[in-house]
Amino acid sequence: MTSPFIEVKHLVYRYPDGTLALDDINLTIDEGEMITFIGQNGSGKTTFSKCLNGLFKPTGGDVIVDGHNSKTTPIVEMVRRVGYVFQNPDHQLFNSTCWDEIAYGPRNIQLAEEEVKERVEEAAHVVGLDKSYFKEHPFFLPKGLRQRVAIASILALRPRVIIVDEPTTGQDAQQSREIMDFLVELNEEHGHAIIIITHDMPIVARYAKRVVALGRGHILADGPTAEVFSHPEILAQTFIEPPQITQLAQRTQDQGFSPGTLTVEEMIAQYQQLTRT
Amino acid sequence: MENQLNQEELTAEQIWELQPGEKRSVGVIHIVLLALLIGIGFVVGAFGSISFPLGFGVNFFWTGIAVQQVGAIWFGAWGVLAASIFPFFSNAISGTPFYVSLAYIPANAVQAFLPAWAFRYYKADPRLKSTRDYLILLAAMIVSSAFGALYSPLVVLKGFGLLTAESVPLFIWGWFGGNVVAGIVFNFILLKALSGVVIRTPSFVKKWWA
Amino acid sequence: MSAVIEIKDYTWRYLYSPNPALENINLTVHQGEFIGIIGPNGSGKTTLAYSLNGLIPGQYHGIKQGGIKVLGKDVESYPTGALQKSVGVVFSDPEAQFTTMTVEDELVFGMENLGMSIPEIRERLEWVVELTDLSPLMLKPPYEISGGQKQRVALAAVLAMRPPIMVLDEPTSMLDPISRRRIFEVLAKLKREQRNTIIVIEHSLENLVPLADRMVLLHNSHLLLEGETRQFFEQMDLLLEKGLFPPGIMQFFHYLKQQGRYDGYLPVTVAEAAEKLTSLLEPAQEGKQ
Amino acid sequence: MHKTLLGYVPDQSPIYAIHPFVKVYFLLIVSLFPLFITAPEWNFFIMLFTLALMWYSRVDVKILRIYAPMAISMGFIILLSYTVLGGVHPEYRLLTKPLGIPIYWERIRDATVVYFRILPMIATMVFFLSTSRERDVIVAMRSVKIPFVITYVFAMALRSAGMVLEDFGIVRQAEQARGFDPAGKSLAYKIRKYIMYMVPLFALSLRRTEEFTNALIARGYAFTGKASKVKRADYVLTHYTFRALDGVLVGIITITFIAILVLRYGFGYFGLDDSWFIIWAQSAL
Repeated sequence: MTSPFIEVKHLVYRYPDGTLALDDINLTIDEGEMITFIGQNGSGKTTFSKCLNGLFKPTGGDVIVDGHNSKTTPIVEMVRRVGYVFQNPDHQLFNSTCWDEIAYGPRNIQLAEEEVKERVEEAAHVVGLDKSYFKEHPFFLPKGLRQRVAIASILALRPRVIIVDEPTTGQDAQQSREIMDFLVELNEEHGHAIIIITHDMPIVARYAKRVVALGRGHILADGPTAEVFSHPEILAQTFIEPPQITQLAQRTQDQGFSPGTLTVEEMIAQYQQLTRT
Repeated sequence: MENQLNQEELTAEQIWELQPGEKRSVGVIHIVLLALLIGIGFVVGAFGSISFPLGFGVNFFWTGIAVQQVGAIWFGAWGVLAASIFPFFSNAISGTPFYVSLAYIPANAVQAFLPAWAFRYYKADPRLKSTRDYLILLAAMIVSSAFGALYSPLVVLKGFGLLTAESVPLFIWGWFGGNVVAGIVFNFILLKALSGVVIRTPSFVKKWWA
Repeated sequence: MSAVIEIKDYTWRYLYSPNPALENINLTVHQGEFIGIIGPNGSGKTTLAYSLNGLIPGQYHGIKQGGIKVLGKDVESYPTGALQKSVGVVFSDPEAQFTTMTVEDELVFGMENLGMSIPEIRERLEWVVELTDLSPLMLKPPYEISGGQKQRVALAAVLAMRPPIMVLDEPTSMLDPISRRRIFEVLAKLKREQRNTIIVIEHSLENLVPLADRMVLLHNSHLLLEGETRQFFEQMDLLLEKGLFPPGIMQFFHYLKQQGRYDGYLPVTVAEAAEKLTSLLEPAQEGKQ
Repeated sequence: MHKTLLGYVPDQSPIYAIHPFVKVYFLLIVSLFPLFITAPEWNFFIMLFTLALMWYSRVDVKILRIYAPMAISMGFIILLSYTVLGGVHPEYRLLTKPLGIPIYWERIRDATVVYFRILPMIATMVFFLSTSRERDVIVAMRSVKIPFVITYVFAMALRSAGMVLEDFGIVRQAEQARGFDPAGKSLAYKIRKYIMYMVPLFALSLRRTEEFTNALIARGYAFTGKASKVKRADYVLTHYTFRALDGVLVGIITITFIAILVLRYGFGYFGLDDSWFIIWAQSAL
């Protein structure tokens, strides 16, 4: 049996000012997984993600990615394996054209210009960024597109794992679904493992396969979405409550609904089942 | 500021001239701008002062110049004000005594004022569209930094007895070079990258105050 | 009930922009109403919020037609700083609204701008801190507290000015579900106890819907739909078509209605929905036995 | 330790009982002392006094570690300026001539004087930065009735500096996350790093101006017109009282300053000629 792609063992992380952010985290992530990290503001989701790609070095314990321990591996090596898309695209757009922006990563890892070109075109294609934007300044683009450029710029490094921090904050329902559909496509058709950090429970219910709930530096729950959402008392510890449709199903368990109901469609299907005569 | 892809191009003249019916007045936004410029200058300037120090707030490569000159080109007198004030903070962090910073004010003000004046007077395009724009910027940078470089070591450092007459040239060249080189590196990039957006925002200052 | 906001044939186009951000809007809001405004990004929601407290046309250049009256007076006829006493706006990004070094200064800032005296300020400070549960944070820098606390501070800072009309533009966009619910609990309290007129712009409808008396849908700069909350959601198909997703429980009951299995109002809270669903199923299950 | 923009200040300190105005007054006036004092031992005493105050205020002495290299490099530059770059002066007393560079007594003396003048000025600055929160400066400014807009710009500038610093940290991480690795690279490569920071930092600040402005207006702040003339309650001042002790301290600082001026210009004290340190050094070298 092959070992998991990312292995986190007894990870402890303290901020430079001494605050304990992560306390004894153990987790494994396989290639091609689709995971969401949930938890209240300040629960350690972002810090944990930054430990996964080596931006933060563990204070204790180990993060091993594809056989490389983040403590001893240079960050350049780490980011080639685990890409991290920051929440605010404005923090990560440094260049004056979209082309340079996407090419920035591959150039940093000193690829030949031909290879850089190939990767830029591929990444732009995957995120659906039209060639006509290549010469535009990323700062001029609307937020949705800036986010796509940011994702493309990470894709160009061809990491096996991509972490996306709060991709749906500030987006409307339609835009959120478009972004999520796109991430699912990356996961299913291109085989990247995707980790999504989010507060948006209807989105989690609809898209997540595995949910990791973090609270006060610990993993409170880890499992399939329906299972994690079946324990509202655990989620409440980290200020999460399941979407209303799940809450409705939980309150009507006696009538035969499953506490792990995630979407309206599932609710309807169960209703049909229950009322079939 | 969001979607500005399909808009007609402004000419350099239009950028600086008031359009018919255009009303501009000083408002809260300028106060905010002033504060933000001081804030960014504080950080960026301190960064330069700590990274490449020559002493007494003089550096081989002073990143703060970009905030001074680009800030004043975009935001007129507010940029000049910010440029005069923020070195206080950034120098303090790098250990420059209070009264030395106070005495630097004229040098910092001129360094910010001159490029801003040149762009307005010669109607140069802040997006740097032509060779002329580049030349005007470069000339303004050189002249203003030369003033700063001469004034500060001679008047301030000599005045405080920090330097001997013979070592003044080193500090003059240090100040001058530190500003011009950093200016060349940053001013061009910032103006080229962001002017197109800035001139369309309500914060852009056409005259001196609004 | 008297009208506190009257929007008549209102159109606004930003300078440098080819299309109007709002076109031909007509809307009247009455004293004490709680209004929810929904719509996709770019539909003009934020422009509407700006138009209500004078940021438009004060801060932005553009072309305006029609007019907006607040408390019977045209917004443009208010002198600088006066309209803000009547209309308080809370923006979505709390970080970008903090302008001071401590939570306390943040809450006091607006009251000082209104020229209030120290005893008045002290009294209101106590009230608002109690209401929003901020007392342990008073001396902390507002940008170092958690996201939920930040958004409560942003709300409290405007509440302290006691504007009779409150406009909240995505006040919970960055929050976890329970912090989000708490913000809405504060709004519910205001609605109950203070009789404020409250207008909330939100993407996330689950908390908004139980509180709103009336809902408004903006789409492509137009007011597309408006109505009493439960009636508004009867137009489920239109909402879904426009890319808005009403709360799951409403969608579920809408389905039941379509199937002819239910014929009441759409429930707005989980408790209400659970009760209705139980009573719907009980006879069915009895029938099975 | 309590983090401020300017570093860490102690959680508890006897200095917090003192009105913020006194701290600012101390910085402004005591920084002036060395300008009127030539004798190094007196300036050295002022520095020691300030450091003692820091110790008394329970400042973590680790703060000095940040400033020590700065103070040392400054001393080195002054020494260099006065010796190697000092030129040829046959009229001075030659001490030694390593590698053909003349080192004169007068130059060493002047360098020492200047250096000991700078040290207490730095010390007062460090003392101030390590015992004052941002709010102290604002309270000090408001309590002497400095116009609100100036106080406010100052406060907001500090606030925005904090935001820029935070952005700066994230931008740096974003750069690393894209495989940027300055280790062992050329200077040009490192300078590129600075360029890369600048654009997002500016862009973020510009985006924020609009939001900040809207928030200020929404809180009823006006810079022009009738609403700007409103009388402000200055609520923050109710947390501070100017006590008798504060008055005494201001008095002591003022009297000391006047005394220094009188002693210096009326009686010729603190000069070079009667500095025992200089006399001792002259005979020793």
